[in-house]
Amino acid sequence: MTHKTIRVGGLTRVEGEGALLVRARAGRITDLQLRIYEPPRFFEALLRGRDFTEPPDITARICGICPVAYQMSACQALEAICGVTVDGPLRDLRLLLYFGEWIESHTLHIYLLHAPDFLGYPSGIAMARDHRPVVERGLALKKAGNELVAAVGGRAIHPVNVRLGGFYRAPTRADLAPVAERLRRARDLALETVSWVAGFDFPPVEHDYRFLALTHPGEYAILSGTPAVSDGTRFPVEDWPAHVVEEQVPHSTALHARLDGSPGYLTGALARYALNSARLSPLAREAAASAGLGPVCRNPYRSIVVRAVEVVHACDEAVRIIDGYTEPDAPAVPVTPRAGVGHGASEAPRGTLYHRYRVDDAGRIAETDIVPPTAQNQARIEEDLRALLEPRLDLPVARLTELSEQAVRNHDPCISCSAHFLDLRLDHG
Amino acid sequence: MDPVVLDSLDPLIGRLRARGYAVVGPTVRDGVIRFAELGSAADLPRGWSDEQEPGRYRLRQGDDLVFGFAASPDSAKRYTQPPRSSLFRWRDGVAEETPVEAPRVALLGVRACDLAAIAVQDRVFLGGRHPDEAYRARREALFLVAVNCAVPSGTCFCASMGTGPRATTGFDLALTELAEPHLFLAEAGSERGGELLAELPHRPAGPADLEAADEVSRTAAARMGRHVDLDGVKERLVEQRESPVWNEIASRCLTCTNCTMVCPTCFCTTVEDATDLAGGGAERVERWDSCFTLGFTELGGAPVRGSGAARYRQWLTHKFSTWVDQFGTYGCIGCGRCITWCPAGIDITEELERLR
Amino acid sequence: MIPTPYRVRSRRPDRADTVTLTLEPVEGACPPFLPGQFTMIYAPGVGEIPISISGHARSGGYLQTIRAVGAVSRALCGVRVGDVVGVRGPYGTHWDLAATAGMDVVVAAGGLGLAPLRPVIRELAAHGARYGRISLIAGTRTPATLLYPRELARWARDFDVLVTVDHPDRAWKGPVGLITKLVDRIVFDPARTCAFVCGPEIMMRATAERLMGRGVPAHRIAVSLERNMKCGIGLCGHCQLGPLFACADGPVLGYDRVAALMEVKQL
Amino acid sequence: MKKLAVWKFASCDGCQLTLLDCEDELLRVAARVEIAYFLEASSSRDPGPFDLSLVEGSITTPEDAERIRHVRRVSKHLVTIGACATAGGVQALRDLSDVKEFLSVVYARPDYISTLERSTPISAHVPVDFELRGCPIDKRQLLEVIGAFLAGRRPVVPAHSVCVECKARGNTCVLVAHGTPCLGPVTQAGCGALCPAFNRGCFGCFGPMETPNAAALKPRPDQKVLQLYGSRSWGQRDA
Ligand SMILES: Cc1cc2nc3c(=O)[nH]c(=O)nc-3n(C[C@H](O)[C@H](O)[C@H](O)COP(=O)(O)OP(=O)(O)OC[C@H]3O[C@@H](n4cnc5c(N)ncnc54)[C@H](O)[C@@H]3O)c2cc1C
Ligand code: SF4
Ligand code: SF4
Ligand code: SF4
Repeated sequence: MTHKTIRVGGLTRVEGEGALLVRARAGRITDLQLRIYEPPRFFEALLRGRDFTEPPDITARICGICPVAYQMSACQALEAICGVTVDGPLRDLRLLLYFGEWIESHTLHIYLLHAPDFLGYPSGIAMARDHRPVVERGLALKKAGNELVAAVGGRAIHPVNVRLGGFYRAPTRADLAPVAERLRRARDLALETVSWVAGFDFPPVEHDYRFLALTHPGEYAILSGTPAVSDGTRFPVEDWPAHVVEEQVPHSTALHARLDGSPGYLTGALARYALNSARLSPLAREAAASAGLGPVCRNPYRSIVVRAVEVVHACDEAVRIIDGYTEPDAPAVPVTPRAGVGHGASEAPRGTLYHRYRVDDAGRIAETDIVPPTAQNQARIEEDLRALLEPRLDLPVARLTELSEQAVRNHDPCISCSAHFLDLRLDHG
Repeated sequence: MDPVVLDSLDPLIGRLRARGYAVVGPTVRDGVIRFAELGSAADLPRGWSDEQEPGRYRLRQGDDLVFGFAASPDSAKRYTQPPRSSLFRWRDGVAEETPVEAPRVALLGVRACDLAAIAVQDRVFLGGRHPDEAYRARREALFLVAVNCAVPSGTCFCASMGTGPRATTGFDLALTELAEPHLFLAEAGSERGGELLAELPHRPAGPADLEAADEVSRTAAARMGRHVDLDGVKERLVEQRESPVWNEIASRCLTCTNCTMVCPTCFCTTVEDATDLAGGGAERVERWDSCFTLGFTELGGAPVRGSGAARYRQWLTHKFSTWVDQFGTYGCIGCGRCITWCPAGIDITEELERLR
Repeated sequence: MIPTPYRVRSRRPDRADTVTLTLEPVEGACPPFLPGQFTMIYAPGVGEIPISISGHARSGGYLQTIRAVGAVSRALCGVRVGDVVGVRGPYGTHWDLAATAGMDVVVAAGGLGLAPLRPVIRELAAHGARYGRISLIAGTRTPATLLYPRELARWARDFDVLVTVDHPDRAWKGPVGLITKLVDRIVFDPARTCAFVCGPEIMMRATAERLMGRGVPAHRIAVSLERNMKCGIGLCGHCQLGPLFACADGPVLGYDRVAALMEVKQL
Repeated sequence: MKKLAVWKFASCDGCQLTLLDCEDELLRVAARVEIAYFLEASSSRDPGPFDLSLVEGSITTPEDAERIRHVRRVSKHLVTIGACATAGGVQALRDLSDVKEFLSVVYARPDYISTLERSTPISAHVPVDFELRGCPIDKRQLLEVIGAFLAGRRPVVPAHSVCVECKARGNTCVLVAHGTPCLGPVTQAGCGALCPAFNRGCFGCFGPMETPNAAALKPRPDQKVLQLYGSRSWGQRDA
């Protein structure tokens, strides 16, 4: 068979809508496109002219799975312009909120989207028919994450409590105490999750990934940090535009990013782990070790284990923060607008999320630039696919399709996030 | 038992708690005096006062009084008729009554107007052919410690409704806070109130104490922020059913229901039927509703009172006219809550004046 | 306010969208009712609505005629024999037949208004001698929506029965148009006549006004108020019409008490 | 077993995620309803027909305009979930020109009103059986709507103001007590008066309530109101 076309109309068990098109001829892949066909929503255009206090609420709407990531990157970029730092208990609250999102998002991916690949089910719900206690454990863990987001942010999706400088209302110790109780239980569930996923059967694949993630001297970077690359490069977030350049590719409504001139780098769980595993909480480090993870993991299939370890870390750190929480004097530090450009980056569950704003002295937004993780990973995911498919082109198309979807899912792409940044109209001609 | 003088409220709170009551009274929260459970007298908002005007409430530093403020958005209604309560569950052809939640609550700091409101609700829920037993249970679980108003607000008009500022009936205990020296004159209004009082450290009230308490109420009555002329109001509102004033009010009214929600006598509810998607049973829940919502009067797919004017007319006319036909009393006790907590600042006393 | 479980003993489709159910308590007997009273019927998990009692079944159960117009009525129309529904009541005021003895009686029904009037008509048919001249007038949208056609034919043997429709079909030979026209065609002595009127609000008003035009005093015209009800016992506030609660003061009321109220728009 | 489908158009995924966020109910719901088509959660692609379709997102491309017609054809009941599907969403601050009172409350920028001209709600394309509001939708309301459609009753989703829930919840009114602009009085309930509970004014993510009188809520010129949701009908509805 010389010609072969693999077409996946709508990728399943990923967030947002994407498709895959692979063309092969004579044993060689001639064309491989991870197509993000989700329509653009023009957020960057939409923000132009709006008040500088609004991006946390507006950009949250880019993604229902990781709204907190958007809120945090936006806040930090804008606070940088205004010369405001948020620390102490307010920073702790931000971390809590973020950990909640990590627990929720990772657990969703682990149990409902990714694990069914390893156990051979079309969905987590179908998997529950044979593995009910396992799926129930996943749901309980996910719920603990959502409860944490809701306790700090008001609700699990698009939290309402975030503002520049902090929060509208700071939760009391009494508000958080019951959440800590549940998180302690969740931490046990997270540990069980690590040993569960560690037992999956992983294809022995290793890729020589170039990783990008935030790093932080005192913590496993999530809320803030310095972008670092596995080749040793490290640059302040203000220099992001000099290092990461987005370009348009014809087959996608998302932009592809190049890092220092070349495409195909990876951000997300594997990258964070590779660059920061030493900063995981001791319990998470232990869990990683017992799951057989070394300091770096280059097997994309095993990203499920890394995510599980990150959930342990999130639960563990959240408990520690709540136990030491003191109520802040005020729910937010005052923020007054001034003209300038600000950069902010944080680690969304799927990878580094960068925001840049230019604001005039009346506090109006003149320019916005948002680089979401999946746009950065898209080229690299395509490379993974190429490596996976080319040696196997004689397999039946159905099997190839299945394999491709799995390979995409390894990276937990969030297509809703990636699709919304194009300032161009689609040509549907 | 004759009136006595108390130095501190802690023994009172302690005794009530010992009898199994959750003591609920005024505290400061979110810049407003709100009812919340009290641990001790230290939780009371000593030194705080309020400014109230149509659509505006601000807390401010006041005299060194524990009760130096007027009505708060909370009233006894939350306890006599909670915002939501389950009525029954239904499963496989069997109705199972939801046990009534009637926690023992001592409300400390209710005002004369609040007591009048409870009396109005008693008529509504217990006075008819089909008394509401859940209301009765919750009502009977309340222990009422009234406080006579010293500092009425800009939206108060209980004096003209004849319901305050001094509590005369309907309480277990009534306190009057005296400033110099700082004391509480306490009177019992029920047998159990008297028994409790006897257990507290106290001394008998002297004529000077009694006179000081009278003076508190006299001054309060004179400082009422608002006034309603009740003369002929019942008939007048009926005559004014077609008045253009209703339309004018409707142009300002948000039909947001805040007035009815904060009103201590407004009793309208609706029910919600829910099926348990996961389990299969059904439940019926009663919740606060309001004559300002469209669903409230839906008939054949359309609301009977479709216009804001008709809904405002229903509310005001009910309060001051048809309520009298139905229950032999006004539906308003002059607490001013609906005026303060209306986001549009609509003032019923002013509207009544315009509807002359 | 807890419904009592009642079993559906029989279900008779009347018209395309209307059924008559016979309901009996799962345990015990039906409480007595007076013509014109209603019960609150609960379709489990769907909702509870006021439905008039349209008669006594021989077994002692309530007959209740329901038209499917919305979720709850549709659910109730769709029950099967043997199903259990919830019932509260009977509630409300009744058509006062006792005060009518010896007088001429006019019964006027619009649409489904025939259901609450049926116990009255049955009584009139059974004991016609106790009353003076009896007339039944009814209006309905089309011949196909006319309730109880066979009973109407039977009643027509005992007294005057006139039916008008808004939209006739080819077979229809009777009157067409508003029921008020029928008021002019029946014979009664206004000075000693009682009228029972039930139907949509405009129909009741128009009929009552026409009867008054012919000399029947307002207080001897009884109408039945229909309003949204949730509790049925005067506690929830929904069914107010000015000073009245339709559930507790009504539904059956003298026209003298409601005439002025019905004139006010959106009251 | 009745079949449920979940569809996505231009949106953030948050509303369909709400279904997966029903952690306590998900498996029991799945035991009573077959979740037959739900790309985000399952690889099985049932072609339908479906008893109930939940549709997320707005229509922004000709392909999607075609696809929603297909969805309608294979669905007995079609319920839109969320602000995007119901009103065009954040990406659709459009149609504001004909609701002048509302414009006075919001400060929308004309430049992007025209940018987003093409984001239209589902109901602009096909008949919709029920529109569930919210950005995102509320979990309890979602379960209520699914339950109601499967039980054949009217969903208990009141159209009155947020203030009703705000008072029931026992919040302090931020508008009256703090002078914070709050769209609660003109916004439909459903969220449980979340923002006021967190000391902030409502910014209207459930869209207009049944009879919004936005003119009566004009904030002072110096007050900022975050207004994310334009809508077809934020003007005074005639009753
Ligand atoms: C005292 C009294 C006696 C009565 N006796 C009888 C009787 O004997 N027989 C009888 O059949 N009826 C009787 N009724 C009327 C009956 O109570 C109503 O038909 C019933 O309440 C309708 O309830 P439902 O849930 O079926 O309809 P609802 O869902 O409440 O809807 C009623 C109407 O609204 C429309 N509607 C439904 N959903 C919506 C929506 N989402 N938005 C807008 N409109 C909608 C429906 O099409 C219908 O026209 C009586 C009423 C009263 C007050
Ligand atoms: S109508 Fe207003 S003043 Fe009167 S009792 Fe109710 S809230 Fe108080
Ligand atoms: S805070 Fe807003 S929603 Fe709540 S009562 Fe006040 S105006 Fe209404
Ligand atoms: S209060 Fe308003 S903005 Fe906040 S969640 Fe509710 S509807 Fe949305």
